[in-house]
Amino acid sequence: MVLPKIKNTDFIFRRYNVELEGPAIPVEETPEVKGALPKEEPYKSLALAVVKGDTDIVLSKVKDALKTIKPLDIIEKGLAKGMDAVGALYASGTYFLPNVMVAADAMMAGIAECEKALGKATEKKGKVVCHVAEGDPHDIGKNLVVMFLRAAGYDVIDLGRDVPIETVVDAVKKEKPMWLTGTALMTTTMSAFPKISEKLKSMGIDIPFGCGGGALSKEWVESFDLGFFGAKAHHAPKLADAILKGMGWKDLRVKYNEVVGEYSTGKGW
Amino acid sequence: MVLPKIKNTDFIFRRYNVELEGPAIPVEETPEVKGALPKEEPYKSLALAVVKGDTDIVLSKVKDALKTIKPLDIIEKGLAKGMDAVGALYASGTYFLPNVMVAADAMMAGIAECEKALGKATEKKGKVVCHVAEGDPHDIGKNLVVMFLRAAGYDVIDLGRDVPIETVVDAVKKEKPMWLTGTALMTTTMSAFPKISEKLKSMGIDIPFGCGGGALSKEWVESFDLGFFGAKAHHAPKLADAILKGMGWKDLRVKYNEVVGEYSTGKGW
Amino acid sequence: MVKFRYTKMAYADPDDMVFGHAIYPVFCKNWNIQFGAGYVVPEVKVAPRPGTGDSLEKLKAEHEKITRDACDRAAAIGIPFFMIEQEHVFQQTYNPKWAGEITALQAAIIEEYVSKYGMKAALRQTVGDIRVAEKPGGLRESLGSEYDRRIAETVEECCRNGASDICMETMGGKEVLDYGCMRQDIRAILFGIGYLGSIDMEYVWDRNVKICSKYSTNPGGETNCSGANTLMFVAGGLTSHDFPHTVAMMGRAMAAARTLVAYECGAVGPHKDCAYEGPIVKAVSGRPGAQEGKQAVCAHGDIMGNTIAAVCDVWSNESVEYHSEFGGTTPAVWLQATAMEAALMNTAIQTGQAKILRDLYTLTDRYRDPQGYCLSYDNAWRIGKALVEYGKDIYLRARAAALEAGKIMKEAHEKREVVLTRFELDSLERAMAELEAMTTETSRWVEKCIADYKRKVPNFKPENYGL
Amino acid sequence: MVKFRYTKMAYADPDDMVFGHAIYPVFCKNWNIQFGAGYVVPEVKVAPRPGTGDSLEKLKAEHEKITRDACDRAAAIGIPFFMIEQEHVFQQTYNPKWAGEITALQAAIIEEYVSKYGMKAALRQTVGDIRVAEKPGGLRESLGSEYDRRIAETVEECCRNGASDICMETMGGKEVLDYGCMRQDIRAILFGIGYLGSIDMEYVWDRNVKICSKYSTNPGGETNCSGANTLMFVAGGLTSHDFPHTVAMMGRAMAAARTLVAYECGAVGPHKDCAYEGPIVKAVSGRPGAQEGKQAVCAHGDIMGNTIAAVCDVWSNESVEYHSEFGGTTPAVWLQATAMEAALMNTAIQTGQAKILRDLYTLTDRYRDPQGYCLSYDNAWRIGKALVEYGKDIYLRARAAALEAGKIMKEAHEKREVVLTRFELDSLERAMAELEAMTTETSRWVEKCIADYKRKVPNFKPENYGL
Ligand code: B12
Ligand code: B12
Repeated sequence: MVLPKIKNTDFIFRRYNVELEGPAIPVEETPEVKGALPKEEPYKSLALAVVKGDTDIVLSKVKDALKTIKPLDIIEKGLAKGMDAVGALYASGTYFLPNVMVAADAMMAGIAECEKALGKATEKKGKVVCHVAEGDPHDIGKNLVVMFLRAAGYDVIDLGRDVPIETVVDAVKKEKPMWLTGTALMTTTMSAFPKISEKLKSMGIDIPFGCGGGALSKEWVESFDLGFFGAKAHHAPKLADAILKGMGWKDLRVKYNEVVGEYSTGKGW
Repeated sequence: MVLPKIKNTDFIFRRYNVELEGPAIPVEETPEVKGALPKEEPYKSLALAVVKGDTDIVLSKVKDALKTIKPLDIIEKGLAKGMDAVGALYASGTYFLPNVMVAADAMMAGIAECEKALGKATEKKGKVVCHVAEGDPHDIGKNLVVMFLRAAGYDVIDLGRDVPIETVVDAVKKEKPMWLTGTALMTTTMSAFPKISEKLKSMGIDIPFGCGGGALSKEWVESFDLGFFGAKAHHAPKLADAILKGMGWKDLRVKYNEVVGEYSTGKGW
Repeated sequence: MVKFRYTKMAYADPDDMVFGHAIYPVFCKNWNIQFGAGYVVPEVKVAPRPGTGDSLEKLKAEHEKITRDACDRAAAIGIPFFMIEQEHVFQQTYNPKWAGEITALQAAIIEEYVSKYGMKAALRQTVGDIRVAEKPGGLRESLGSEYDRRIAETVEECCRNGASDICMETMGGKEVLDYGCMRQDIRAILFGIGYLGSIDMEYVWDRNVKICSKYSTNPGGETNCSGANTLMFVAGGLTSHDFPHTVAMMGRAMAAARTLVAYECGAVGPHKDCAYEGPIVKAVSGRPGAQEGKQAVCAHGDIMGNTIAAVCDVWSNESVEYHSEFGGTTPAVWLQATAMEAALMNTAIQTGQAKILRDLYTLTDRYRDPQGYCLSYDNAWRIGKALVEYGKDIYLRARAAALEAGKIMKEAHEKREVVLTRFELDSLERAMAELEAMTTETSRWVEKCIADYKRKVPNFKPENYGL
Repeated sequence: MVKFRYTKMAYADPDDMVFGHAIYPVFCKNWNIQFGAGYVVPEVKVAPRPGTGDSLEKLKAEHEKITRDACDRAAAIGIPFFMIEQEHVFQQTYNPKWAGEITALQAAIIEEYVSKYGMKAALRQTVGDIRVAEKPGGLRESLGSEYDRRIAETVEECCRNGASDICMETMGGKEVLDYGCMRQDIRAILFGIGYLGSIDMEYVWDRNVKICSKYSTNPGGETNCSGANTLMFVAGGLTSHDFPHTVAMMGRAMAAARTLVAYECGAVGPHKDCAYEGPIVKAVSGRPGAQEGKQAVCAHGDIMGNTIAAVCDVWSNESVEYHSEFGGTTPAVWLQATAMEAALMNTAIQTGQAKILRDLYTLTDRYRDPQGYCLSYDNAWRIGKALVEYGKDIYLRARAAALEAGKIMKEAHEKREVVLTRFELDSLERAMAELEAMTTETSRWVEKCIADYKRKVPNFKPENYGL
């Protein structure tokens, strides 16, 4: 370095994250967790293990609980509450994506254990088909959508990436999902979406088609029927809930911010 | 300046204009002028006076010529030929805009003199209505279009700037021009054009509507009927000639580059 | 009325001029920001999309996006201070109520971010000059101009609803300038910019300053967009063939004489970003200025985009339409662009290297084009110096500035520092000769101009200027 | 096969590194341009619009516009040299004939301008890595991958039709990296980027170098877009909550180990612009590199956009979609943006101030974020130094690079130069501890990774890597 130290960096940048994110407090003591966690045991410990994303503890606690409690209760009153808390922690900025991811993994492991005891899969809230457009290898956004939906109790058919139009349409025909999502990050792959919409319409299928990904814009997605723009992956559960309650793609175009509870352009980063 | 001289500016920029624009030669000796100028007098001198943009000489030569020659011949065989040469000089980059402008002024003065002798206005090639969109004060582009068209022998109704939609539509109804042009430089004023197009269509008027100006793009202009995108003001005469020959707005959308003889996005500067 | 005329240079030595510092820094009533106080403030400006001017609701929604996206990005990359400028579209100025509501909305969003993150910020409202010379009432309220009346009301609405400062790009003299621009008529250019422009500035800014003072809103300043920018724009790039860059530069020099009038009426700066005459104005006035260049490529081509940064206090993107890019929406993208450059300048200040970076900026485009050469701060200072010699006379000072610019360009050519093309040189010499031949008796010159241009320019109405 | 492994630093002293200069400059077969030879070359990259991939005709028309608009602007503002990069869309790489025709068209347009104006130019073709691990044949032609076969053909078509150089952004290890990215699993990240990535690089680049040499086309180089950029992108801005910037930086350090493999196979540089690992790679290899930052805001947010310019040889806008702005179409606008910055750097070189400007760039974002801190050339050099100590082992060298980056960040935090958030610090410490705890016996480590990730990552197929 030929240059001297900087006298005052405040005139160059400010690390707002450092300024905002106060001291570390244990997650148990955050208002989000306090608000969402069940009071009684073993639900409380079960939920907390999910919050902490500790699969081993979740598994051992679930096995323990299964001796006395119904599998569905374990899921609904325990594991799911933990995941609710995780959602709140993510929304408030206390939790970060990987925390959510490992919590979801832990919860899924717990649910699988319960399902083993039940002898069958638990009932999911609804079915969603997710995919990345043909020719497009960018699947992180889609993977996040899938993860958030699964964590929220939805049954997700993940078609993967680089998925031909026909495959998507066939899956919708066969699976009859309540919602179809598409992700595209390239200007040259996104054109698959209006084509999918056309095919579905011609088959008389009127399903909300949530489209997201770097290359897309709200305006563009709204240029074809069925389409509504998805800004952030963590919006997916709220969107799914709204669809479950009967909202259609036309409503979602207008009420998006209301439904997801925040403003986001879904552009950049 | 605390810094020293630059060793070699070739690594920073290059003045391509200086590198390209060779030594000054008198316009008379350029191939453009040699090619376009009439051989006989007084046409040759008349044309050359236009090329040089000298209104006084043009006027005196026209007055002189009118003693022996028919006004229309003076215009067609003399003044207009000079303007042809000017067009060629501009196209080849020898002439600059102000040269064209003063040449056009000179020619117009000459024509006015001839018309005085004729006792009436000369017949024009065709009628064009030009305007700048409502709320938009940017009129230089439009003024250039008007100038180029007039210099090329068209009758131009110049509605000015900040022109309400109704005024434009009424003018088209009343004047029955072969062509309508619109200029808009602001994103918020350009929306007048599709509205004008709608009104004209609803009245059964199918006229090419050439739209140009900083804010517009080819794609946008082609999103409404009648519209075709105008890239550069000096394209106007060639476009008018094409319209005169029967080209409609649909053809002009496709054959624009062919008609004007160059590639231009019409964006920037 | 002007409160004074500039007859002395604020900077005794051009070398004292440097970005981020002005002799008279400016403080804003809200959000704790200062201009010219030792740091360069990045600015972002975004135009609403087509169709959004159709209703107040649409226009508000658009401005909400613009403001929020910019603030969001400021937080995301740690921008310590910034200015959002909103250049009014026609509908906004035409409907004072719209302007007020939109200003209030933007101010509320900025307030939300400031209180969360503690950044410094400013909200500039640039009211549109919607007056049209040829319409009833022309430029003056007193002549019955409905447009002018609304402008004044809009200025007031913006002040009342939270604007940090008010700017304008007035149109006075534009009709004559346009004529001169198309015909390369240097006298028309001088009359349009230097004389009519300055008269109209006085009319508009005297009023603006009065309105602003009622609300402690800063009267910012001007730009000669309608004159010098039009010339620069028509002059275009090196390969353009529409107007000589040398004469465009002479117009630019005249523009400095005109832009100063806002300050002479009591405006405090920073003047508007598109005032490329800024370095001259700063040399004379010592007031902070906004500039645009390298990071305003979205808005227009520019062949002095580094040079013009040398002595700026606000660094702007000029203007971009609201839309999405891979990297975010345009308010985010372009605030980031200007903020990154401002950060570089602020680093130079904090490490004591400001003058080195200033000179690097300057040298980068200094020899690329005669305009950059003249607007290099040292030459800009010279033009300012020539101007203040005749500071009390709006005609003579504009003429002196133009002549000095011409002299600088000729010297550059002779020294082979900026080799001119035949067209550039011929035009320059012709313009110089014409300027030199003009009478120095102002009243005689003005009379002649009025008589001539009344005939040649249909829209020119002397009464618009109280003449 | 790699031809050698880096076990020594090309630069003995980090202070010798500066933009525009590389120890091994690169010459291009066409249009007289050089990289790293004493000047910084601006680059522009524009993506075709939606729908234009539908047919070869449409795609050609789009590329004609992109190329012509860029060349036009170069002439208009006097850009002395530039590179146009075309990143293939799926259709282009998938159809080798398309790639060939488009390359030929672009080369012809550049030729037209070069012969008119005499500028220096280059045409980079970045072939898309369209391989998909989970599809038949996976990553390898030998396993029956149709996609891989087409990639090789496309590389050849581009060489044959006039590309100055060939680049790629290969995907090897991506499936495991993605898993690691989502769960912040540092071992998966190391295995994905450092190990699998490096193996796949060798496969691809050995072939690329052979094809290129047939046509005297330069094999350029790589970027770890699929790994380190994904991490950086998901990590986002200061206010993002998706991935710790500290761990993203450790991934970036590993990426250097991987990106070097292209050179070890015979590529010559400049590597691709989005390789933010560039300063490390340059310190080790001495080869020129492309970078993007402050003028790539169109493509993505960036919190080290100045710092990353410090030692670049090519300066890029990353990528923008073709569309119009007020200032021109995007190829014109963004070439101008990068060219103006490159001109500033070249001015610094010509005036002997290159190191000052380098340090100003560096300091601007050095303390803004741990990533910028580590990629400051002096720290980047340190990471390189740690890397070459284990240069012969692709696992150990990537691990060493990551550990050194971790160490640098901890020091920064302790010195209060970059104060970390709890999340950043916790994550960093956890990752460091995990890395330190790993066995240094490569084969044992690899075995364990294979076993684990085969189970956890459905798409991970060891045979794709010859494992
Ligand atoms: C000069 C200028 C002005 C001057 C105009 C002077 C005049 N006589 O026209 C003045 C100062 C008046 C002005 C004012 C304003 N301006 Co203004 N202005 C410009 C500038 C710098 C150059 C425009 C110009 O003259 N170009 C040169 C001419 C020749 O180009 P042109 O008209 O486009 O014509 C060319 C082609 O388009 C073509 N063409 C045009 N029409 C046609 C038709 C046909 C048939 C054909 C074939 C070709 C063709 O021919 C020409 C080339 O050969 C632009 C910058 C830019 N990037 O465009 C901003 C710009 C247009 N202005 C802008 C703004 C915001 C304003 C203001 C609103 C600012 C304010 N708030 O005060 C005000 C207007 C106030 C109001 N009334 O509402 C913005 C518009 C943003 C938006 N929302 O879309 C721009 C884009 C600047 C920016 N980047 O912010 N401006
Ligand atoms: C990482 C990356 C890659 C990685 C992808 C790894 C992976 N596993 O996905 C790799 C290296 C593989 C890659 C490759 C390429 N890439 Co890439 N890549 C990127 C980058 C840097 C980040 C993308 C990313 O992961 N973002 C993070 C995720 C989380 O965002 P996301 O998917 O958009 O999802 C978010 C939202 O959109 C939303 N969302 C998404 N879907 C949905 C759906 C619903 C319902 C909802 C509610 C929300 C939602 O949720 C997420 C946020 O919470 C971008 C840059 C950019 N600006 O986007 C370029 C980018 C997308 N890539 C680009 C290019 C060109 C390529 C290549 C073609 C380059 C080449 N020639 O080699 C290749 C592809 C080759 C091929 N097969 O054709 C260009 C695309 C340009 C264009 N034409 O449009 C970009 C824009 C970069 C640029 N500026 O040039 N790339």
